[in-house]
Amino acid sequence: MPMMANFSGGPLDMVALALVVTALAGALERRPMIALGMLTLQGVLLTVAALLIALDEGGAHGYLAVAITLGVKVVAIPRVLRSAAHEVAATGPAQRLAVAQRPAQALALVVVLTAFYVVGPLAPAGLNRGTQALPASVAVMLLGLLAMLVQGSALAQVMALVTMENGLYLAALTATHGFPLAVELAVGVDALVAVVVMGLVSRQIHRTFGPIDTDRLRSQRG
Amino acid sequence: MTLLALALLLLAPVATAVACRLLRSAAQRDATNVAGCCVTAAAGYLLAAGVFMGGPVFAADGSLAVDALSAYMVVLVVTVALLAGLYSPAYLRHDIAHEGLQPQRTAEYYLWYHLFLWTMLLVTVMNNLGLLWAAIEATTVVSAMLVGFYQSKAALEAAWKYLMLCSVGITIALFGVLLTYYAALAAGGPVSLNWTDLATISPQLDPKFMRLALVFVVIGFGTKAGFAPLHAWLPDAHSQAPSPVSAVLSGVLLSCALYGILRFVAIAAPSVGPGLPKALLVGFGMLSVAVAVPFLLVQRDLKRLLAYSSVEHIGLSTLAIGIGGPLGLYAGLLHLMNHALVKAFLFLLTGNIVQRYGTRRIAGIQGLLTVAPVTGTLLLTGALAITGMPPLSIFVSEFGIVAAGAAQSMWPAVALVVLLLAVSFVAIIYHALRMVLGGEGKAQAVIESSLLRRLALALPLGGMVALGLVVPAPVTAALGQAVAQLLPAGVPAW
Amino acid sequence: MMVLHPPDEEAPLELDASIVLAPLGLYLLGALSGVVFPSLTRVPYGFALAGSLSAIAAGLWALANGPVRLDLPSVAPYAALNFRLDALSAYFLLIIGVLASAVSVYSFGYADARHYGGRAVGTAYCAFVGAMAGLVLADGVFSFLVFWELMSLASFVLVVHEHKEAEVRRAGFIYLAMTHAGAGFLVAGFMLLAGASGSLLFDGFRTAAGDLSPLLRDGAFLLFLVGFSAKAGVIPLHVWLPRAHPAAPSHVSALMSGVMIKTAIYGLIRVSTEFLAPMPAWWGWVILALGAVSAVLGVIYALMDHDLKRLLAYCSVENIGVILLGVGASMVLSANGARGAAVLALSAALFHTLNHALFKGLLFLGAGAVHRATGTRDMEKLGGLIHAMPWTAATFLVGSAAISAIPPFNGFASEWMTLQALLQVVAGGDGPPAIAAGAVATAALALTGGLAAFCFIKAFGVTFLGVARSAAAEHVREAPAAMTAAMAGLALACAVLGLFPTLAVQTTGAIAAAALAPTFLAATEVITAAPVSSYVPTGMLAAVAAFAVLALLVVRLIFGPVRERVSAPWVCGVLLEPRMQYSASALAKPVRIIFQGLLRPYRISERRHTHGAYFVTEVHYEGGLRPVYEAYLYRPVVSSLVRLASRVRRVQSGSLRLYLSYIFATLVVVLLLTR
Amino acid sequence: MTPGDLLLFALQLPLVVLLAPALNGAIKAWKAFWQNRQGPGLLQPWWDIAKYLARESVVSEHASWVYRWAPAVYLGALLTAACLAPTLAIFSPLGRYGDAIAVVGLLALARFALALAALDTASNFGGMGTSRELMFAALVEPALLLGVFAVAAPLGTTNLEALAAGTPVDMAHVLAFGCLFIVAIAETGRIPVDNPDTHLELTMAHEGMILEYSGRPLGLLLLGGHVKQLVMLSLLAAFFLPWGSARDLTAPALALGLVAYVLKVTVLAAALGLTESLNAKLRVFKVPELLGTASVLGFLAVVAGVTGGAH
Repeated sequence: MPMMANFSGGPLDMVALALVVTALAGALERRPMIALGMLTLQGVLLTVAALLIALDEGGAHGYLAVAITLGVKVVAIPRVLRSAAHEVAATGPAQRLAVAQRPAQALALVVVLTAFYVVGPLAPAGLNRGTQALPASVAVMLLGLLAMLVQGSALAQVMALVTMENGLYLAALTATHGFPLAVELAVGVDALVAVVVMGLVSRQIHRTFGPIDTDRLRSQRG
Repeated sequence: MTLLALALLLLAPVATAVACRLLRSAAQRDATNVAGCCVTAAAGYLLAAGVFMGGPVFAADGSLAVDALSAYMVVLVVTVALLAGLYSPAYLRHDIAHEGLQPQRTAEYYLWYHLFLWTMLLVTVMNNLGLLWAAIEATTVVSAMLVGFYQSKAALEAAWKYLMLCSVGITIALFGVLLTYYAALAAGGPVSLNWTDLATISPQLDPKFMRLALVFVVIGFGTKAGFAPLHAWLPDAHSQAPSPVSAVLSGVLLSCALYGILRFVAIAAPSVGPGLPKALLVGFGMLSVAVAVPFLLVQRDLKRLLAYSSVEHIGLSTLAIGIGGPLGLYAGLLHLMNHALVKAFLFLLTGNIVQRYGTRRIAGIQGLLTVAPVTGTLLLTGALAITGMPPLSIFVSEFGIVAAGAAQSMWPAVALVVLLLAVSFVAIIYHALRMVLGGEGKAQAVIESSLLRRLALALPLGGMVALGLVVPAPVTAALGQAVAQLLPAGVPAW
Repeated sequence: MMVLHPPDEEAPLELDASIVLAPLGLYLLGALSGVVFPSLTRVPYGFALAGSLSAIAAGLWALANGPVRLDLPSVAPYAALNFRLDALSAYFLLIIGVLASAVSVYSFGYADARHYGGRAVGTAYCAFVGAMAGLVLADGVFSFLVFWELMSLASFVLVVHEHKEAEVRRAGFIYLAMTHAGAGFLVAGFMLLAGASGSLLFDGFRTAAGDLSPLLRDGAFLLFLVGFSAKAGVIPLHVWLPRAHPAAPSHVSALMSGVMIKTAIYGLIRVSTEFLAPMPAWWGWVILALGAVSAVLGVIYALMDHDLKRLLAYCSVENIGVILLGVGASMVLSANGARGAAVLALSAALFHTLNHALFKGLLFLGAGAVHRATGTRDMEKLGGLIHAMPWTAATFLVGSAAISAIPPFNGFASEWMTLQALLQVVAGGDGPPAIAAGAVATAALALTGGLAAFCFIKAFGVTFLGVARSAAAEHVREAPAAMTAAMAGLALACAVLGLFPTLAVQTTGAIAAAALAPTFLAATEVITAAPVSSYVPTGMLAAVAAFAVLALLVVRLIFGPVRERVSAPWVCGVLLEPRMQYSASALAKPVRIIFQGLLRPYRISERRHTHGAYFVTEVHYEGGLRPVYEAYLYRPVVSSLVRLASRVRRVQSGSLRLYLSYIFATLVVVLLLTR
Repeated sequence: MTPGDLLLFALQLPLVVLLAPALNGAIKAWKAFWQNRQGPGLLQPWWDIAKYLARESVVSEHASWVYRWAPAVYLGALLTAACLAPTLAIFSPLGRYGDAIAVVGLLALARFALALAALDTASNFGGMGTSRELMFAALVEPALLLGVFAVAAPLGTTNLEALAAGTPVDMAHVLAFGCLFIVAIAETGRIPVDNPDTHLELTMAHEGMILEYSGRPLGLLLLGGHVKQLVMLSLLAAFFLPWGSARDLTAPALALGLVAYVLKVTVLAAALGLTESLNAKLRVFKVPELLGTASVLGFLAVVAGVTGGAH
């Protein structure tokens, strides 16, 4: 079986790096509409990555993956979150981050650099398309985790979670042969359902508690 | 026949869920729920019987695989779901009558309840590790709706934390799945991610990947299984969910996540050697038991008490599986069943108590033995059962766990576990006696005594007594098969 | 790797072995009958009586015919109920059977519908006795632990029977907590043996006994010692005992004090002589020290208490101490090679175990009769009961004399043997420290004897003699025939064993010889090993009786018949008021003053004045002892545990961010650790 | 019983019954001598007892059979003890039926009976006396047994004949004698522990117990008390002054034994009388210190005895 190690990593690597940039921009964004835009952009980038791979590999599997990515990441998830984002944007000032903006940005950079520094050399040659895809996906995942930690509002946390998943999605896409289609589909549908449910709950929280930092929900202790 | 049962097992919950959502009359929904639970359970038992007698079953092109371990889990899931399903109608009726629950919301409840059941069954029968992962993620999403069912502030808060923490955990696990996939690619095997396929090439998997994969999966699924210190969502979710849902969450959902870990361990162990899985499982097991104890000792909320006890017991099972050997695996798996029955019993009983007293505060529940002699006796029995007193079932499995530790000369672990069990006994009994004994208690409401509700309590009670007296030969045989699947080749089962 | 024992299908069920099942089955039936027919309050006791009689039969049979074993079908592949009835088991089974027979008869009168008639009592009673019988028969770790816990559980249910009183609830909780903590130590000890021997059965332990490393044996011994001490009520692990025994109904107290705490002695002997042999001398010294402390402090606390049942409970602590003195002496002696004397010592301990079961059972039954008749256990409200309750009084007197080691009753016989054993410890002591330790143990036993006599003179004298101190004790009726019959039977047994101690000592000697010195085939050989010290109770009794009668006759012959006039007693010329009598606390006061450093007595007296300083209208007085162990041992441990738990609880602060960081931190830490 | 035992029995029983009151008279005489005054005659205790035995007895209306039977049990137990203790020979008529510990047990039996009888009357003096007497008794017990063990442990037996046949010429015996002499003072209720001659409420112990008794039972109790005193002195004599005691049942040996025995108990009585004269009665709560001293002496004696025996 011909290994795909010599697949020209150029365009895919570009896409991966662009994904990191969007994640970096979205992770610490306090304005919900802009954050949502960044999230949609991530979806588009993932679709592009899937398309690149499909073009390269040929076969129905790749195009189906493109369709799934497009449907879930670009259309469905942003759509589900849009109304919630509007609602949040309409009520009062945005939640502050748990850490001040500048240190948070510095932290985010450190996270990205660490991911590239640690995972880059480990990137499994021959199992992965593009040299930067795996470090990039780890970086995006860690950025999502960071966002989860520093963001206060429920909606932002949902988006952080989606960012995390996007990172992993990239890694799955770029794996040689791709993930089995059923798995990709299930992961995609799962993500969608999760976002639907989380969107529901986050709106409930927004309605019940107002614009609140979810860290302040501390009625259940001990 | 077995395949038919499998198909029915996966269809019946969905059908019930949809039917309950569509039906207009509350009484019809109740009946449909009970019927659905019974059919699902029957299908589950049939499937299990087929597997135990006829060997593993594959379906849908090998993407569904049911071996003895899966079948065992199926039995646990359908049993606890059946009990909670039988209990639910009367429970909800009480909430409608006394707590202002809108009658049409039971449609929602049953919808999510049966979907929840369905996702758990998917976890147990999925062959593909990716799909297994997706099923576990799905259980979170679906059950979050049940956790937040009451829509109170506290319930929303609990549901939110549940969703967030478990989603983060499960995302971490997905990374582990990915790494496993890489390892499978590197080994050049057929890259289906089916554990049945991976098992054949597991010794060739690159240990470098598998070590990382195992860590990510154990921590990721461990969040869902309630390993300390990843368990923070658990007491909130268990205490805020309706009591029948708590029973399912505690009784089997945690075990399903542990099942996922087991599947990974079975694949990773031949590659990375027994040391790492053992260290991880024993470590998280001990830590879970240890962390739960202080919360048992100082606790004000009855349902949180039970929730922390679940952390403790899932920790015990994990510890036993980590200790390994035929005895450890057997006892650990047996403990899953014993805990499922006893904890389901306790949560359902707590449903009675909470509805009767209108509070979950332990201090607010007094003189149960005087107010309601039967409930009081049952609570005391349950408390003694969950703390491992003979002749009730948990004693048998806890004895096995400790003996397994001794057999491997893991003295510090044995000593620590015995100490922690003793302290948790004292803690739980202290709280139980405060509620049960005394004569000055006063109940707020009378609860409807329905036959199904009583049946849902009587069945696990009978189960825990019977299993304490003798583990039936079929169960031992089934567990033997399951153990054999988990044991590395060459180690005799007994 | 542990060898697991799947059910052995080849071994046929021996006919002989079913004898083990008879008592257990009858007790089980009794327990079930209590559940199924709650209105027939006496039926469980009928089953219990039948079970106990069959236990006696089984015990006697096994003593005559040698050991039998029985394995029931397994519970799980690694767990089964294994029984073995050997001489030691049979002896304890006999003790259980004898006392439980008497108590069951007693219960026909005691547990009627008005008193303790509930469903729980009869059921738990049968389960309790059955668990004790099963325990001494158990031949594997699983069986042992099952019956051990069942025994605790059933007795707990009985202890909290009157749970509407806060004190009873507290007693129940402390009892269950302590006994379970003790069980934890036993589990640890057994697991240590299991790991080392590769078996969960006692047979495996026996086989492996010689191969264990000394360190492991020492560790296991200490674990077992703590575990069994908690059950036996050895100071300072005794705090549950004086609470739980009075709280339980009296027929249960009799069994708890009479036999339940002895199961710990059984366990200690079984484990240390069979599984952990050879025993180093220091084990014996440790046990001697524990025994001496328990004996002396136990009896001092007993003397201080005025609750009749609590007094008896504390006295059980004392007697456990006396038994342990024998056990400890036997270990010291056998380690020193004085096997004959070691056999004597262990034989003394076993004999005292039986004796204590008889007289403590008797005394608790008597206390139950008093409580039932008067409604109080407070001795300060009793007095003069001997006139209305002659049978209860007479039997209680026998019990008091026996427990005070007054010849010719059985208590003296076993104490005599224990002293002989201690004499051998002193005589064989190598070096002044050992001699001094032996002398201290002797002094402790002697002091205990003196104080025990004081204690029971107080108990009997204040309760039964003199005049009633309150209305409750004035109009009382003798207990029903079933109760008095049971008490009379036990009193008779105390007298018979006192007069013919060889009846028991032959058996205890053989058991002790088998356990300690298999080469000593006959007990007689043992006795001739030392210069003969003799005590012939029949001769003593004959002499005392003959001299007493002779004196009376001679005096009558010389000075004519007795002339007697009844009159009020002399109390300095005023009429006697019941309150003038010496109270129980006044009687014990000298001892309280001597030991006040330990007992920490307190006294709050308050005078209320209404018309100036010289007109006292009311005096409020309250006195008692400060609980030393609670204050300096238990409370610090418990409170620091709770403090620690409260501190740990802060990790669950409710903060989502914190929780997320737990996950993150765990991931990082585990990744670092597994690199 | 062998004929030899019977012969000894026939000698010893009358001897102790007759000698015991006389010995009390002797102590009083010694006391009078030390105090330089004229005391009552040697036989005065005899006349006192006879007087009581002849008189009517007044019984408390609250008393039960315990009160009525106690004097007989008391006397019976002490007479038995007296027949166990070696007197004029190193062996005794009942020697094969009991040892030193049995003697201790019989003393306990006597005390037990008397204490209960004292509580039976409902009189508060009975309680007071019982309380004090039993406290003393409890503290005496360790000293008594340690004293006995000091003599017995080197021999490995508590057989009285073996103990009486020893050669008491070492440090252990000196210490043990000190111990048992204090014990004897306490057991016989003498100054400085108790005062046998007073009925003052604040000080009496033994006298408080028998205060309610009168007439014949009192006579029996008095006789019993004297016998107990003799038993204690006989034991002291047997353990520490074995010289002259008969070692077989021949007439000359017995005659010599008798003389030696009377001499020995008289000397011991003189010591008791001297102690009584030289000391004041201790406060009740100083007595434990004295008895503690006895225990310490006994303890040292045991250690000295066994280590000495080993050399």
